[in-house]
Amino acid sequence: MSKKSFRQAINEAMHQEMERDPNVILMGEDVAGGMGAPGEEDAWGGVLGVTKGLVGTYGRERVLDTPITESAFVGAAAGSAITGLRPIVELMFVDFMGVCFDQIFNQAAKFRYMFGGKAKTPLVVRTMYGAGFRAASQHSQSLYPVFTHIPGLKVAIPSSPYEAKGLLISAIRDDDPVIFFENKMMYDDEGEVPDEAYTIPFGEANLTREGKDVTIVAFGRMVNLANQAADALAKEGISCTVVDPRTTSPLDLDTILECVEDTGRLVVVDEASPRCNMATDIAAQVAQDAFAHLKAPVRMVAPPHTPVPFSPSLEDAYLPTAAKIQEAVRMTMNAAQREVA
Amino acid sequence: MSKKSFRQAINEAMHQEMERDPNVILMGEDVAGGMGAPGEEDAWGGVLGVTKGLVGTYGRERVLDTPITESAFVGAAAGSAITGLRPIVELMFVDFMGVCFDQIFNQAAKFRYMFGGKAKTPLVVRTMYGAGFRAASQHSQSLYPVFTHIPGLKVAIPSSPYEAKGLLISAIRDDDPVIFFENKMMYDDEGEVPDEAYTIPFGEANLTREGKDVTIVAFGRMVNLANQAADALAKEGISCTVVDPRTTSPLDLDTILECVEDTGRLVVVDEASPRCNMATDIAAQVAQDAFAHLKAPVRMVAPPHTPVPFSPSLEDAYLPTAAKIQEAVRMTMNAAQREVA
Amino acid sequence: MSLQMSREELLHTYKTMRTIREFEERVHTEFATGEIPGFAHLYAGEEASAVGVCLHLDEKDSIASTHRGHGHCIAKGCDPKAMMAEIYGRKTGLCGGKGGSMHIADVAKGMLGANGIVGGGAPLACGAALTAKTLKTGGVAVAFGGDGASNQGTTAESMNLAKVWNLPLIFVLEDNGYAEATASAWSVSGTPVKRAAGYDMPGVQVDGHDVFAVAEAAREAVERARSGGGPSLIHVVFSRYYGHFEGDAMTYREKDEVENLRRTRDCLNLFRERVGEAKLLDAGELDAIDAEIKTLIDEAVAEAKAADMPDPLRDLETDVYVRY
Amino acid sequence: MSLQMSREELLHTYKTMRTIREFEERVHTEFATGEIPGFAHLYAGEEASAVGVCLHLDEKDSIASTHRGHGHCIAKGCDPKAMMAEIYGRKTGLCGGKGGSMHIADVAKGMLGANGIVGGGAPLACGAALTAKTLKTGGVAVAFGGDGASNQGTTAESMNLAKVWNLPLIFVLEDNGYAEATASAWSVSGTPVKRAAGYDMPGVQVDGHDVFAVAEAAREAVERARSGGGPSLIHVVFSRYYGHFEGDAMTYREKDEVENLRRTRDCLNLFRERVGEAKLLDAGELDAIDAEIKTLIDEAVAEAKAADMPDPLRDLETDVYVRY
Ligand SMILES: Cc1ncc(C[n+]2csc(CCOP(=O)(O)OP(=O)(O)O)c2C)c(N)n1
Ligand SMILES: Cc1ncc(C[n+]2csc(CCOP(=O)(O)OP(=O)(O)O)c2C)c(N)n1
Ligand SMILES: [Mg+2]
Ligand SMILES: [Mg+2]
Repeated sequence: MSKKSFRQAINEAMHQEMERDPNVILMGEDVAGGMGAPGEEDAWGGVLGVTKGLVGTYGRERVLDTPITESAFVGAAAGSAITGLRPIVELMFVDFMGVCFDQIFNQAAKFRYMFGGKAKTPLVVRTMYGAGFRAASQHSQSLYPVFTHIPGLKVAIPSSPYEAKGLLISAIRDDDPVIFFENKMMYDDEGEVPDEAYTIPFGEANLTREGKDVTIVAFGRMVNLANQAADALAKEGISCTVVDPRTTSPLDLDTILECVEDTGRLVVVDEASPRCNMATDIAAQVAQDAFAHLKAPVRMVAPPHTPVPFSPSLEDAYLPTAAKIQEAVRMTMNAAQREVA
Repeated sequence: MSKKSFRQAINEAMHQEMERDPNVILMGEDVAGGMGAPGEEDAWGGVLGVTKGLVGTYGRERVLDTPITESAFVGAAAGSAITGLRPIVELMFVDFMGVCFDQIFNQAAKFRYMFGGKAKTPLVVRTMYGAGFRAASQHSQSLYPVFTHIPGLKVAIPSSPYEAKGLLISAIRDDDPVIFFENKMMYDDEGEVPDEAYTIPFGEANLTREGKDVTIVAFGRMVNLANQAADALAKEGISCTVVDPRTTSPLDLDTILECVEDTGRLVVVDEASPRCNMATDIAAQVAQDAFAHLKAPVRMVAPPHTPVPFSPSLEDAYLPTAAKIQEAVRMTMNAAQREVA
Repeated sequence: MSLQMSREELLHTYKTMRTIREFEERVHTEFATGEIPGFAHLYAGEEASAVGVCLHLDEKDSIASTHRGHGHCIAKGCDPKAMMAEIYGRKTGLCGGKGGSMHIADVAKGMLGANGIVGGGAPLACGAALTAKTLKTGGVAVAFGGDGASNQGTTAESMNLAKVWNLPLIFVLEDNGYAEATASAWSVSGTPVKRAAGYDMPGVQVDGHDVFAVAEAAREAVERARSGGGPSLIHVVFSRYYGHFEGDAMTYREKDEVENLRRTRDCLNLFRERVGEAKLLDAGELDAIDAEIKTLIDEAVAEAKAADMPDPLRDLETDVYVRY
Repeated sequence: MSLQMSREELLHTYKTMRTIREFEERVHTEFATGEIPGFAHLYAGEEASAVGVCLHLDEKDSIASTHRGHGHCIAKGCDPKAMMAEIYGRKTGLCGGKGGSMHIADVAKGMLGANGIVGGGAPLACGAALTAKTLKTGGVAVAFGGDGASNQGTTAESMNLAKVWNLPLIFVLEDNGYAEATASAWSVSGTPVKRAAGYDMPGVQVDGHDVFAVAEAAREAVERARSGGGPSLIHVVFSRYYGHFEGDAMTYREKDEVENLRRTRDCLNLFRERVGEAKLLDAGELDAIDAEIKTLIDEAVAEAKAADMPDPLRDLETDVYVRY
């Protein structure tokens, strides 16, 4: 156990799994870096340095730079997965899914079903999401609701370095296609991470706070904001449970329902655009399955229905914050309450 | 006014708008048909005959066949829209969005915002959706939740020939990009359709039934099933309001909330995959904004979280039906009810 | 073009082409009865391509196919009975009835699936070739695609990727003159062979009615791929006998186009003529194959019709994930 | 290559190249102070391409650009002050601060946007060309794209579409040797000119440090397009002076690669030498332009820094739709 950054945790997961299983390969734009260039071999290690050092250990046969052709190489990853490899493919920004979505959602996601169960597709797509980076509309989206919508995909969103390493190792060992969402604002976040390999199972939510008044469900970077909000609210005498589902597909709905049964109130925090997002997904399922336990209206915290703006003044206003979460929690506490059994 | 099929209604809308405005053009694979082939000119008029006859009237300069390169021609439509044309582009099956989504969601949808309001993009993407056609996993998806999720897009889903004509004319005259979803099972459905051009405004829901016990919200082909269910339920003494929002973006949430305030119960019927879909979107917003009026849990009717199967026995079981809607309505009626103001 | 095939190869070639033809003709007639659900895109007339190429492949090799995939499936060794059952949507189908005509696959045999997305297969074939290269299996991969698919961005990207990664891959561009109702003469600017040259990739055009020509070109390309020489392209030119899909009235074609083709350029007839002239096989042997295949397909249809549909309660929600 | 430019064109060319250079050098130094938010991909070293091409365009013509778009914007007539304000995220920016460096656009000027998606612009340029053709405006469109973008499927699809539709379109492939840290020598198999030939499209390679060479090739391609002769490709070969984006340490390049280039192949120096040798403009005139531009960019930065940020309450949710 030692302090590691989110970036290091992810890097370490790949290192250890590539060492453990020779069928694990890594590909993507500049994941090694420097192909055909005069300069040093391991020039980049990914645009934000997440794959740094892997090519030095595993060589260019297993750490493959690619041309900028996401359809071809994401599809190649899918094709290699059904023929015996266990590829990790880096789709740099999830915003780029628009040029290769077919290979993910019509091919990789559906092989097993279309082929009557006679294929497995152990594919991991690592990708960056999230706003706050001043990267504007085409490099700041969250988009995990789109992948969560698609049957056949699994979707993991780590909320800390510890979660990142354990979930990524699970993803690599998983026999189904997994889309692994890394919040680009978190790469330098530090936390305790075991040195050895470990897995965190998919579909098992983590409770980062336990309280009795309100259940807050949040994903990825929003978990930290939810924790901050919970800490601040505790000082006001409002006690919150914070649920990090870890994976949106599969979703540990049971744990969420149990928490709502205990607290009677739900706030869902989502960094994705507000329509058909994870906040609506969870709020709706709770309103269907735990209605009798709800004392107050569910509340959703999400950005407005706009593209992500560039200007810092706008982007800061765009994103959910701990203050907005606190406000939502207070609203559920102040709403007309209803008696429950 | 005369009886027309859904197909004819859509065809007529395009005819009349192309006549009215010389800047309206149409493009897509075989929307005319027969390019370079020895046979007759208007060979196809689209794979299901929806654009038949248009090339005869407006010529190949305004009715453009394309190679099978959706990124290029959907993008070309977007580029032509910001430079002065009003293109209608046919993306044959919405399942094919995976090869051209970037041009829709990162380009067309975001121009106006990214360019600070200094562009307009009067683009219509007509596309087929829906299961029941025995067309299997890659030709049967609904996917409108994915488009609804994207700020900058509008999404229309007509539920009858009358709706189709009016909504399509509105879409063509709209200055924003509109994704127009046609359920492929409905092309031969008939209904009364005015001969002259007319518009149906976006964001104004239509109440096809008014009742006092349960509000059923449904889209596209599901509206008909909801109506059938409502008729059957009426015989059991359960009185339903059926809401057809017509457009999912913009969404007429106000009307839905008003209906729920009246009935106190909500069932949402969605043909799209169950996670992060329109059913969750609406159920969640109602649970947030009309919670005090809900007498019973919201209920969602949607397919299971699987790709669309090919075999008729499976596909029939996959789809929502009037019977399933009735069952959901009965569940809300039988659930522990709660007093509301 | 020489007839460099062993007797065994000759028999295999004829029998496989005949199986495809019989299969497709029968799907055509059965489709007309309304009993087959959904779409069917028939490969009749194009048999020489699938068979001439797959002749050089074994189970360690992979192919990615198209919406017009029945021929590729049969040529790669899929069981025609299980295929027919799949097309009928039966539980006994190769994909348990979940895939249907457009998604027949048998990964264990290296058949990575028909594909409902035009251009969808080429990247997958790159992946199969990458597996072969990485695991040093000695295998190669083939990406089948139509003239329409040749314009799709995935095809271009895959050609570059295959070249840059030096993959053991063969692009087989099946140019049957049309993509739906659009002529390839219009939709494909330049030529496929010149496009391959744009990527420094060897390319050759062959007469797709002549299985010997296809087989010869494929032999060269497969050998190049197996020996580390990288990807190649084969532009196969021929025609489809039926409409784009069953139900297409083909108003865009010359009235007697297909009739003429059947008469003068049919791959099975040409094969018979060539092996007859060269006295390699005699007509009796071939007739016997024809009879055998007819029986096989009769049985396939009968068994498919008799088989159970999948059970919605048991089968609808399985096979989505290995574990969820 | 001849120097077929009027005196006015020569001055315009130099001034525009100098504006871009000064703009980019200044963004480079300002970026280092940490005051500029987000990414910046600089065009310094590549000025001859944008300027040599746009010399032949006017406001009825359109261009689609890339993530490295500042040069294209300036060459197409965007206001450098409004651009600078945009890069600083100010309300006075060309896009009101909503777009930033990667999305600068001025549709009224025919500048259809920088683009954050590699390969994203080519289809849009097809659309602009289609508008010109359909409305018979006499306009043409240009699709700028990098060596990296040249592999992207959208580029290939657009080349075919432009050819098949016979669009008035010019593909300008700006090959600066790298896509991020990957050399074009590795990632681009074959050559762009041969790829164009694959689509039966005229293609030519030019030295991108020589604005006269670029302008000459562009003149021919634009004339071809305007006169109904369809699309062309120009493969411009040169280098970028800075990293892929600001902050890139460029470990993948030779230590003195950029220094050498600046000394021997700088487009502004070469221009000065050429017009000096040919006695077309004198150094004093050019120095005066340099001084004028320096002032302009100083003002642009000062004004940008002084300008207001957009107001979250008022500006965040506007401009998503014309009407919603
Ligand atoms: C991405 C995509 N676009 C369009 C279609 C619809 N479609 C199916 S087959 C076909 C024609 C394909 O032509 P070609 O590649 O020449 O193959 P052929 O049918 O001639 O065998 C089209 C347009 C599709 N399935 N996928
Ligand atoms: C679809 C997509 N893939 C990847 C990226 C990330 N990216 C931005 S610029 C770039 C390199 C582009 O290289 P090139 O086209 O040669 O342009 P240059 O940067 O050299 O001007 C990459 C990979 C992107 N923006 N979009
Ligand atoms: Mg074809
Ligand atoms: Mg470059």
